[in-house]
Amino acid sequence: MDHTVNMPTTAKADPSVSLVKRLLKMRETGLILIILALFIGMSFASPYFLTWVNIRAMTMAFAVEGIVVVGMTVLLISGGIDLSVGSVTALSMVIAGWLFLSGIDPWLASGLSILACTAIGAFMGFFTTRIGLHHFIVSLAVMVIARGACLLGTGGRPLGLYTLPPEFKFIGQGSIGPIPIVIVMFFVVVIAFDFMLRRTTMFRKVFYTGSNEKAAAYSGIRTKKVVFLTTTLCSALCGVAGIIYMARFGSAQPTFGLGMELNVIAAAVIGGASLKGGSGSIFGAILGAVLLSVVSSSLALLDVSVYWQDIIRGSILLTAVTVDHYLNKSRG
Amino acid sequence: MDHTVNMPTTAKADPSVSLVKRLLKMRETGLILIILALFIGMSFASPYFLTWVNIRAMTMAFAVEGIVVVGMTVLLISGGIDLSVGSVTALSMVIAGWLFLSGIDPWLASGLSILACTAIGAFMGFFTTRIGLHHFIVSLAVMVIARGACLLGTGGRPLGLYTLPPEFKFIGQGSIGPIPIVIVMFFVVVIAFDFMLRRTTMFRKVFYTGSNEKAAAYSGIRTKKVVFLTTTLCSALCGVAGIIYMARFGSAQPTFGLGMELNVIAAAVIGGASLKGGSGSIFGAILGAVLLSVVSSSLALLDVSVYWQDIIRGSILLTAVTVDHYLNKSRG
Amino acid sequence: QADTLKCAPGETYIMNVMVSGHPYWIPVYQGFKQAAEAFGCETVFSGTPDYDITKQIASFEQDLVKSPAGVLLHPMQADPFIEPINRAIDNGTQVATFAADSPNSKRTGYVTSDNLAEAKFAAEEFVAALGEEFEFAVLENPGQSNHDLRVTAFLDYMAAHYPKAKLVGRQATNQDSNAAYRATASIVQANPELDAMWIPEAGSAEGAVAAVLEAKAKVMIMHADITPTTLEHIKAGNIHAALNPNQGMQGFMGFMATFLAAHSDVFDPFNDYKVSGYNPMQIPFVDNGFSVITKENADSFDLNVYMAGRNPS
Amino acid sequence: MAGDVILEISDLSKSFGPVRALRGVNFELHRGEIHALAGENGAGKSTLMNIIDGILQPDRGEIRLDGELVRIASPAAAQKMGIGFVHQEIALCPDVSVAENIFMATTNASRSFLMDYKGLERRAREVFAQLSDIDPAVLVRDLSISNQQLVEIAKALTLECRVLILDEPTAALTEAEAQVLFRIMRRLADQGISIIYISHRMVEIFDNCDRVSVFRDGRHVSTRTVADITPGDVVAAMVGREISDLYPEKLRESERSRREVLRVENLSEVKRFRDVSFTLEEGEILGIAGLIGAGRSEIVKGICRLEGEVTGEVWLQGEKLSLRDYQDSIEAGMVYLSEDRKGDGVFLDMSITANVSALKPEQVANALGLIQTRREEEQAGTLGRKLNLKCGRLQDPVSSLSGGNQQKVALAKMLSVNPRLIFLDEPTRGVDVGAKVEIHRILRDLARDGVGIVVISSELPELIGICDRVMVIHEGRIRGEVSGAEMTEENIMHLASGTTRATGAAPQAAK
Ligand SMILES: Nc1ncnc2c1ncn2[C@@H]1O[C@H](COP(=O)(O)OP(=O)(O)OP(=O)(O)O)[C@@H](O)[C@H]1O
Ligand SMILES: Nc1ncnc2c1ncn2[C@@H]1O[C@H](COP(=O)(O)OP(=O)(O)OP(=O)(O)O)[C@@H](O)[C@H]1O
Ligand SMILES: [Mg+2]
Ligand SMILES: [Mg+2]
Repeated sequence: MDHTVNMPTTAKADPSVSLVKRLLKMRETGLILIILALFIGMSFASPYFLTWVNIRAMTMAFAVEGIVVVGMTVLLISGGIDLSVGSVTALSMVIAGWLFLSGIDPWLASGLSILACTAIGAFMGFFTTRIGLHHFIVSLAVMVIARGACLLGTGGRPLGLYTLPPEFKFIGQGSIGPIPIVIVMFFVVVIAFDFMLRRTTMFRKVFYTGSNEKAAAYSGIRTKKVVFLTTTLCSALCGVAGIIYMARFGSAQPTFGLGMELNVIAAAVIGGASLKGGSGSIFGAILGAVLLSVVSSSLALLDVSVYWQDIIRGSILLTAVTVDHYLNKSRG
Repeated sequence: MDHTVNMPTTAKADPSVSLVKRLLKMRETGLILIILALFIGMSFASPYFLTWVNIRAMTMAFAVEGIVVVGMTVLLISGGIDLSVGSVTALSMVIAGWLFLSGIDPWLASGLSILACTAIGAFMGFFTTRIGLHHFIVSLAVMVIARGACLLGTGGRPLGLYTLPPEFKFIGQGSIGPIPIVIVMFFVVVIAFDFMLRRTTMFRKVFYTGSNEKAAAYSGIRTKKVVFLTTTLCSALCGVAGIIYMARFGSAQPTFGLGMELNVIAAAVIGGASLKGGSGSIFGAILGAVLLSVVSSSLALLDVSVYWQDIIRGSILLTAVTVDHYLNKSRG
Repeated sequence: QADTLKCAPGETYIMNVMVSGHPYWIPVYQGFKQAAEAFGCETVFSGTPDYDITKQIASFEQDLVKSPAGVLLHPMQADPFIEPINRAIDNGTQVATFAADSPNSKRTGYVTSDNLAEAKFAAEEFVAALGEEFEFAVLENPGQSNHDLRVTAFLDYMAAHYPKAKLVGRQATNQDSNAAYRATASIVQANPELDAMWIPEAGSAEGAVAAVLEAKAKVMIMHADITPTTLEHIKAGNIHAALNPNQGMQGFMGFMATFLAAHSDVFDPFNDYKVSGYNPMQIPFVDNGFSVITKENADSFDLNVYMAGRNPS
Repeated sequence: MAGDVILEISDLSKSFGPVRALRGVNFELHRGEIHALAGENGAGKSTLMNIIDGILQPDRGEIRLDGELVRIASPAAAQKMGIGFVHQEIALCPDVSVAENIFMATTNASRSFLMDYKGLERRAREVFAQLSDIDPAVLVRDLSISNQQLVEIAKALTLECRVLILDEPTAALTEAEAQVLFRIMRRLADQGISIIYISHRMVEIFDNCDRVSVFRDGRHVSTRTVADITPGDVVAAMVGREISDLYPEKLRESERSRREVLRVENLSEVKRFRDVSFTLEEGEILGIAGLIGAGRSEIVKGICRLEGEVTGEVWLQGEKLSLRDYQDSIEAGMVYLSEDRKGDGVFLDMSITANVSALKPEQVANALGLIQTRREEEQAGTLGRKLNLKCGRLQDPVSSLSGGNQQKVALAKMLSVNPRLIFLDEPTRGVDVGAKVEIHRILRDLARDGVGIVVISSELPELIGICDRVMVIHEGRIRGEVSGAEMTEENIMHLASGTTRATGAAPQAAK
């Protein structure tokens, strides 16, 4: 052959150059730049923006939901979707709260509640993988049922859990040094899942399944099992989120999480997850959640009139995804 | 070849048999049976169920939303989705109401408002087809923006349009003989679109595009144009629905239609539309809407406890789609 | 500026709510502002446009970043706000609540409508018109505490005082007029003898009236809160009356509670509060009262008329 | 062969990022000729065709149609200019009937408001009368991949065009269907339609085409009249060297070990096949032949428990298997290379490395189950070089590869797990001659090493060339078996079409 090399030799260039290059090549770089731009703009617009208290408040606003975002992202990658996340999170609070009020140890109550949420996920997994219904419709039905269960379990009134022992409330309200436990837990979950999703064979199968379910089955992957597990995982993480919310708020609210599903899915999609399955990353999804949350927080901080807030929020969202799209394109 | 006939002979049997057979083969038959079963059950459970007044009321409860379902179904078939339907419907009321209150003729105001909604659809179509963003995220942004515009246009306060002229209110409140105009309009829209979607060359392209955009493009279909038009159509029909609601309720509510999107998409999906595009029918989607609505109305008629209603509603939904799924399978 | 009831320059009071685009807050904020102006104080309207507690807490905490003198807060839920409210007060920002409370927190005052009184008034009004024996229905909005209270208090009162009246329908419609239409239509179908309906908010009332008118039923409707449409229905006689909390009073007294807490050094009461480290300006409960809107006085309740020429923010 | 030029391409270039797919290509198409294009995988053939059809835009260069400079903006524009294209990758609407798929372009161009379903079906039947017996009313999603290929061809034949492009249309067709296609092509050419025909099968080119152009690495190498050259010349021009032996040496009688690798007994499936029994010995390569839809794929998928409710017994190396699903089959060392590479062979959106490792990602992971990127790249690199894979970077998605190279990725995936038995369904589909020889050699080496090899192929010369024995399927049953000197195209065709008595294997009981 005179001019073409058929097989590329693996690039082993100067490591420092390659790090910058690798950063530029990452799907998430566009989002990071957009968020940075927003931060810089905001720190000029408001002297309070870059204070620790504000950053803490902004982080607290999406940290627990971020755990749900992780579950949703994994599920989306496998080709599913879950509309019930808001209801199931609320149900987790309600079950644990109710058990606690009936005299059960709060830690045990929480464990049982997470178990119950996991069972709900398995239930949805059963309907989608064994019976073959679409995730959308199954999770919609479960969303309604779980909300009903919340109402039934509380009579529609929030359960006051003021009496939760302080060591339990600590997981929701405590801090390690200046950093709230909630934020620590959030980072642990995010980093763990991001790592697993990128590196482990187990989670690689999630990508295969979502990318082309048939080809995955033809590669010997038990695709139904994979989807079953991701569906279950998503609900289990909702359960965990519900418990953290309960510890944080010291109450269980039957109406909690209304409309959460759209927010969570939007975060994942902004972060590069495809609704068709097969692509997405935890890191990206969390950046999506950060973007959404920072925009809302910024508008609140700047005292923008409520009547303008939604318009501005929607426009920033649209602009951000458009810019991100072009950044990715030019990179590609 | 000696022994096999190459050409399959089309079954040209006794026409009456074939009608029954064709009915049994239709995608929608399962749903019809389920709805029939519900009707029969309900007519035993409540003596009021099968009264004309009740049926009229039940039909009124989904007729206007049914028009939005039509638009959503066409959009889903083309491979899109629209989360902004609720906001855009509300915005249609708000724009028309606001124009009317500023002294413009209500018919003209309605026309302008529908035009504005169509423009919103075109805006979304632009972002999805020209820029290449996903429908989900674009329509989510527009959902937020349109809701913001509703707030801005009304200051968050519902507009009282009690002074609308009676001939205008007639389209929302009047009847032709015993049949309300709203129901007549609903049937006209549904039948017209069902027919067009099944029979016209124009709408077949929607199926081709949704089924395999690449294949459709290779056949010379301007797939982007098709998706652009279906996106626009859906918003335009939201505009129409908003006007009818306005005439019916005599007010414009900025918070109208919260959560409508899930209901509407659910109706279409229950009726056989695929979220992946390429399949679905108006008739089926309307049956889906009927199912959802009749279940709600029945629970109210039976005065089921609020705390149980959601649980029962979700369970019936899940059961219905499961039964429908098996009916279709056994048919297949 | 001790010992004076005047704001220092730049002294700011914030009113923080959830679903901040809701028109209910508008007259409340007007009252809040009017009181503030009288004392030379600045005001800010803040909160979250969403029905989302985490977002409201974030917005409340962001308010605190600006170290305002006080916050008049409508806490979406009671207990989740305990910790943020206490932290605010520890950091020198006074907090009073309105329309919903966080009783276990260190907030110094609470201004609200007496939902029990509203419910009692509605019940007596029905009985006055219909006698003790009639059929009635309610629409409700489970999970929304003040709406819940309006309904449960009404039902309890009826059961306790007028056991011969019969509850025939109880449906959740969640402020959605189309859902209210559907539910009311069904209730009216199932109960041709229905005489009365009590609805805890106006959105559902709009749908309910449409259904009742369509069915040509004779139902006496009363609801709480007001919208232009229900106002017109009141004028037209389709709705008997509406009970509307005195929102302006709520805002005005809310400001007073917050402001006084911030200027509590003018006050040295005969108790242990000061020595025990409490703010002496404790106002456990202020009733802002409610108005009954009927055909006669309806014209004074047009919010658009009221707001003409006023700045909403 | 008329002399006038209908399509003229000059100095055309196209790059995808760093990959230069076309570099200054010149090409002329005459009126009424059948012009073959040959070239290695990734030489740029499909890219050129995609440009002519308006799917891609060239970076540089000119296209003249009837001497006039044109810009072809989209497939719709190409269609207006009279260019028809059968794609290498099947592109049909699965949710729509065969008839509607065939006439999609017609429907699109039609001015009539209403659909004429009856008319479409009637006309579809007319088209199929000469091609196959597919029912035009069924949905495309219910067709096997080869039948879908036929629908693609039928689609092109209905186009009213002046230039017809066929990009490897016969890759999954058997001889019989291919012959029908060639007859139709010749008739069209006689009517003055110009045809560009892309194929890796030399026989087809030399039997049916007028001229042949060879491409290499994005360049046009030569255009010659078929009569003036030999297949050897074309192959040499393509790969840049002589290829002497197309097929590796077969198993000598003395090398037979008579050890059984696979034994299948009374395998049946409710609808697709019945009473299939056969054995495979160590060292031999077994072929399976049959017409389209005979059930070849179904049988081997049944053995691996990929599809269907199968009854019967399977022994692998003397051990009776009780498989629940395909996962078990892989565990047992039995893998299946799918015939539908786009549908279930590769993950188009995922990287080449991830595709190659998909069967057993554990192989490139450490003890903790963490995938080692380096090992994954090594694996893909080694197998890629072995199969002569042409790609940009190993991290590129498979969708950026040419058709033949995608096939090589699918094959690499199978080889990655060192199986004990491989079923290969159309293994060299769309693969160029050079790589084909390489693949055949690999298969033979594997067989020698004791790996069981079963090949399904629609290309009879290939089957005869590499197999020691060929089993012929007709309507879901083993119709017969040929080996040694009996293994001729004629004998196989007779068995496959059911016109000869069974030979070799026991005659099947008539039902
Ligand atoms: N969308 C794309 N993105 C990146 N590279 C591409 C893309 N399409 C084609 N290529 C590259 O262009 C080159 C030419 O590909 P092309 O499909 O034209 O080959 P071909 O001659 O048709 O091969 P085959 O015989 O395998 O079909 C290949 O190296 C391929 O990897
Ligand atoms: N996905 C499918 N759905 C329905 N029928 C199918 C499907 N796949 C194959 N068939 C049918 O099953 C029968 C056997 O198909 P199979 O694919 O095994 O045949 P084959 O001999 O491999 O031929 P080829 O692969 O060349 O079509 C055919 O009649 C075919 O039409
Ligand atoms: Mg090619
Ligand atoms: Mg096959």
